[in-house]
Amino acid sequence: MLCLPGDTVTEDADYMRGHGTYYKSKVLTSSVAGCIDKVNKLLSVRPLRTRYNGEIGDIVVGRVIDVQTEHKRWRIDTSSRLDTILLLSSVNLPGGELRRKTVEDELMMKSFFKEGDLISAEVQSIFADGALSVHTRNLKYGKLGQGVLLRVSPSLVERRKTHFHNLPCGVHLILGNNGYIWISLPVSEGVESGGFAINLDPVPLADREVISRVRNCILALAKQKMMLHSTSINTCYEISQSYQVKDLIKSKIMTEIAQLTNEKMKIEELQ
Amino acid sequence: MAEVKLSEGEKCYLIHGINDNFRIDGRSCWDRREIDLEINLLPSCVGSAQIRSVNCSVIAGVKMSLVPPDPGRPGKGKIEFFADISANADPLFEGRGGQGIVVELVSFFEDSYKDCSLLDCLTVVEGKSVWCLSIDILILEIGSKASLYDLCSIAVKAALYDTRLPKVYVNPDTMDIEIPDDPFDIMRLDISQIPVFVTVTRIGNSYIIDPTQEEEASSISSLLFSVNNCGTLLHSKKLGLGSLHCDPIKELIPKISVVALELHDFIEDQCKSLTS
Amino acid sequence: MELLKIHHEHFFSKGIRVDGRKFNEFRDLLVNIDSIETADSSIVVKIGSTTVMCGIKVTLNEDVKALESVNYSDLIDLEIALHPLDEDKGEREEINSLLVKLIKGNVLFDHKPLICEDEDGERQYLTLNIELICLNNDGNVLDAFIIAFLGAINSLKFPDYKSICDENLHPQPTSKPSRNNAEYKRLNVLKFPISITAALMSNGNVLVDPNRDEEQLATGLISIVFDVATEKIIMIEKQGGTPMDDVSLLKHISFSKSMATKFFKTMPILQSKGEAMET
Amino acid sequence: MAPKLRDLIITYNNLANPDGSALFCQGNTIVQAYVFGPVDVSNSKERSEKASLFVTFKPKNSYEIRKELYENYIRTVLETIIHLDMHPRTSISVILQEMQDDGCLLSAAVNSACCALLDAGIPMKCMIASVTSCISVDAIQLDPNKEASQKSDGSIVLTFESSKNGIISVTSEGELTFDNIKEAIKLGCLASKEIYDFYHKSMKKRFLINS
Repeated sequence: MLCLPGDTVTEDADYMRGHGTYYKSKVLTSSVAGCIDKVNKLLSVRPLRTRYNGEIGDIVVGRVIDVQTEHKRWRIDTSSRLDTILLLSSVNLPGGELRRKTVEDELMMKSFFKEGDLISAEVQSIFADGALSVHTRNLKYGKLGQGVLLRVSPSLVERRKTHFHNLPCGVHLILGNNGYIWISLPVSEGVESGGFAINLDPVPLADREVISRVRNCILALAKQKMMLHSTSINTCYEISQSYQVKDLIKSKIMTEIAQLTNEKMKIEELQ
Repeated sequence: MAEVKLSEGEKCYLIHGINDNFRIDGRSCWDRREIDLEINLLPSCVGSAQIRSVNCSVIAGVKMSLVPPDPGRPGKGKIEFFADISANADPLFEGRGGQGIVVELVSFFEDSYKDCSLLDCLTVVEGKSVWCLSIDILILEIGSKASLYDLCSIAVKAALYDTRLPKVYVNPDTMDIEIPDDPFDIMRLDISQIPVFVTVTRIGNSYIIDPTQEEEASSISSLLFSVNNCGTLLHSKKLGLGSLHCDPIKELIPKISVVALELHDFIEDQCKSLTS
Repeated sequence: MELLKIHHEHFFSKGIRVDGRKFNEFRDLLVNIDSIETADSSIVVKIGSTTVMCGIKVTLNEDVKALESVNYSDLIDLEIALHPLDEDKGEREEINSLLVKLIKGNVLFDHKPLICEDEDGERQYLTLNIELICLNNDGNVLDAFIIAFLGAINSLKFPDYKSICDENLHPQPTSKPSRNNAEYKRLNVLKFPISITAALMSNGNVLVDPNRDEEQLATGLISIVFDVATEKIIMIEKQGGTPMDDVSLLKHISFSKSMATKFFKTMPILQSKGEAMET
Repeated sequence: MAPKLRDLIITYNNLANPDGSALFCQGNTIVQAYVFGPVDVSNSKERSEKASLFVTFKPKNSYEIRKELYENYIRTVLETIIHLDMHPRTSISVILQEMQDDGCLLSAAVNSACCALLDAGIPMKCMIASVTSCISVDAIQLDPNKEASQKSDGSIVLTFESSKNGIISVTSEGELTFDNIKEAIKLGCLASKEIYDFYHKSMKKRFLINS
């Protein structure tokens, strides 16, 4: 059901207040334009578009805005309301997990992550004002190498068990909860060194075509506000094969392949 | 426009791709993204056009007035350009940020239109009175700076196509000017000579057109050309700081003419189909 | 802030305000005219401890000559300053734009005496340089400014343009000619703006003439400017804050109207042509 | 006969860069609204307890004198309805670009701002609707075009909120009588309901397209 700000969500006092609602003289009222979401006793209103609302455990992709050596932290853009923080103490430095961080490391911060670098990370905690703090203390996380970044609305990426996918077509995909999506070639196991060294060898043209095709498919799905997960992206990828990669940015074809994907997925669900 | 800062990996991937003539979105170096053109949308202007491409949106509106001509150019009309980056397409533009682009854009338009044959058909009474067309360019949103020039030139040309000037009658005895009220007694402008702009951006070792924001962030610099409908270059300008070698530019020129002619045809076709 | 609020609400519950006033009561008003020798007209207005000053000087205006037609608003040059030590940029802009709208947007006086012709038949224009300065801001500056403006316009006398020209050429600030000279001109005031500002409090009370504390606690301000001669509303301004329903808004307007009329009658300086006050 | 507003057209999300955008047409008056935020803000503008709101009105010709008046009016209205306390230390910027003025520009700007905020998903207490009426000697006209408003003696802009239909802001020009205001409020009340309905309808359409 559609709600606009000021509309009553429910007068039943049993329900709990979720995102997008507030109490107006004890009546639960909507504060955004969106659909009512009910999870048990929790009522929230989900708008079509918002900035990223982080939760602990979310996987995000972000870009380093600046290095604040004096505060021993990096500021990261994750399309959240406030800039996200990555503390020096929340990263694994080359040389092992338990290494103590020294003054030299503080001075070297820029050589680990510098402005413009992309990283994948996990939300560790949320500050009182809503700012996120992330960590990269897992071999999965860290600096991202060659590839393509896409930005979509965070509401299109559902929270799932895994956000790292190796698609059958041969690309590696990180679906950040914050709507930042990273497409690259699969990284062979064991090479990840906390992600500080990146490979800058040219990527073969054939692989490029696959990456760009996946990119354009995701954009087509996002334009139609379809949820993004490995199934929908794979389905769309297959459907898109009847077109050339460069045709997939034409709005007519984008709509077409997204709709075909939608239909095909509905049929598969029924089976 | 927020300056996009790319990571080393992204930049490297992007530049290698362009060297292979395969860009991130699958285009080749000389492919343009879709352009959506609309004309005749502002009733308060005698001509208007809106153009939209990915992340970019520009509106051009034409207004007219009768003025005395410049003493040095008695038989030529006048065209004035005004540009505004509306709403600073991004908060970073707030205040003076966008001013630089606007000034550059307007001066390039002025230089390119200076000797346009269009000015000749704006004369009402030679030496006494000519039409002055004021063209307002309102930039609602910017994708990349380089493609902005191209799109603005298309918007302006389409708005001029859409422009209807009232027919003016001059009383031969008193030399008084009469403008009839009849809304159908109008004249259209001949826009064929009006130039379009083509910007080529150098990335790695190649030149591309219509760069995305990311591509522009990894470019060395851009070259801006205004080209008329014969494919002749009228005017050019270099944008950005990087230095470019002459030889490859010479090789570019025939290619630029071809791209420009395609744009000219595109505008003509679109405008015709929109009016019919 | 919280404590201040509790303190005030304690009084409100008894039907009075912290300074002992009723909700619909103005503070004491003090007016002092011609306190600045170098101005052609000046007035100091005190509402409680809010003190504002208005000075008017008439000068020759060369700039407007270039204009095709000269309007009322071209002959007014308005400058407004809240106390420099007490400058809140937002507040200043707001008051500034309201006063400009009121004074320039309405024809408050007949501006014909400001247009003269010299011997050669050429038109000469005079400009009113109006300076409104707030010396002490204890709330409700707008009402005080408007009273000061009206008072100053009312008591304004200026020589004809020739002596102004002379003065421009040979400035003689010390030898101010006596005011009884018959050659002095006056302006015919057409509209008599009186403003009533009230603060809306969170508990629903409406406080007329709020002081600074009350303004800060208020959840909204409403100002209504009446032309007391015709009893029409020249300007009604409520910017944001707690919404008012239509009934209470209308009630407040009619109340303010009677208030403004009453207010006007108690102040001869605003109605008369100023002569009565000079003695 | 119920007084009518001119035709309303709202296009949500017509631009890609901002967090929210809306193109609002009220007859031939067109305003483009952008919303950016809530985003991190520089220390000098930061407020620790709530979000800072910036409103910029961009008139078509840069020497427009009403710019500041409009910005003040719109900012105070929006400050009343946005839940600023939910996003401390951030900034929300609302930018309103006049595209075409055919009367009631201020009202259209307020309404377009409301639409863009809805689009951006910024939490608000309720919605707002602004209505302009102009008054001439014998008649009152709702939502006048430019010609009618120039001929009139005075005008009044009322902004209503949707929860109790209270009046958030009033501003007027020219001379009005008490009865004029009373009438304007009555008309405005009815018209504001029409506008809320329209917000609902247009939002519904937007949700249908996307689901």
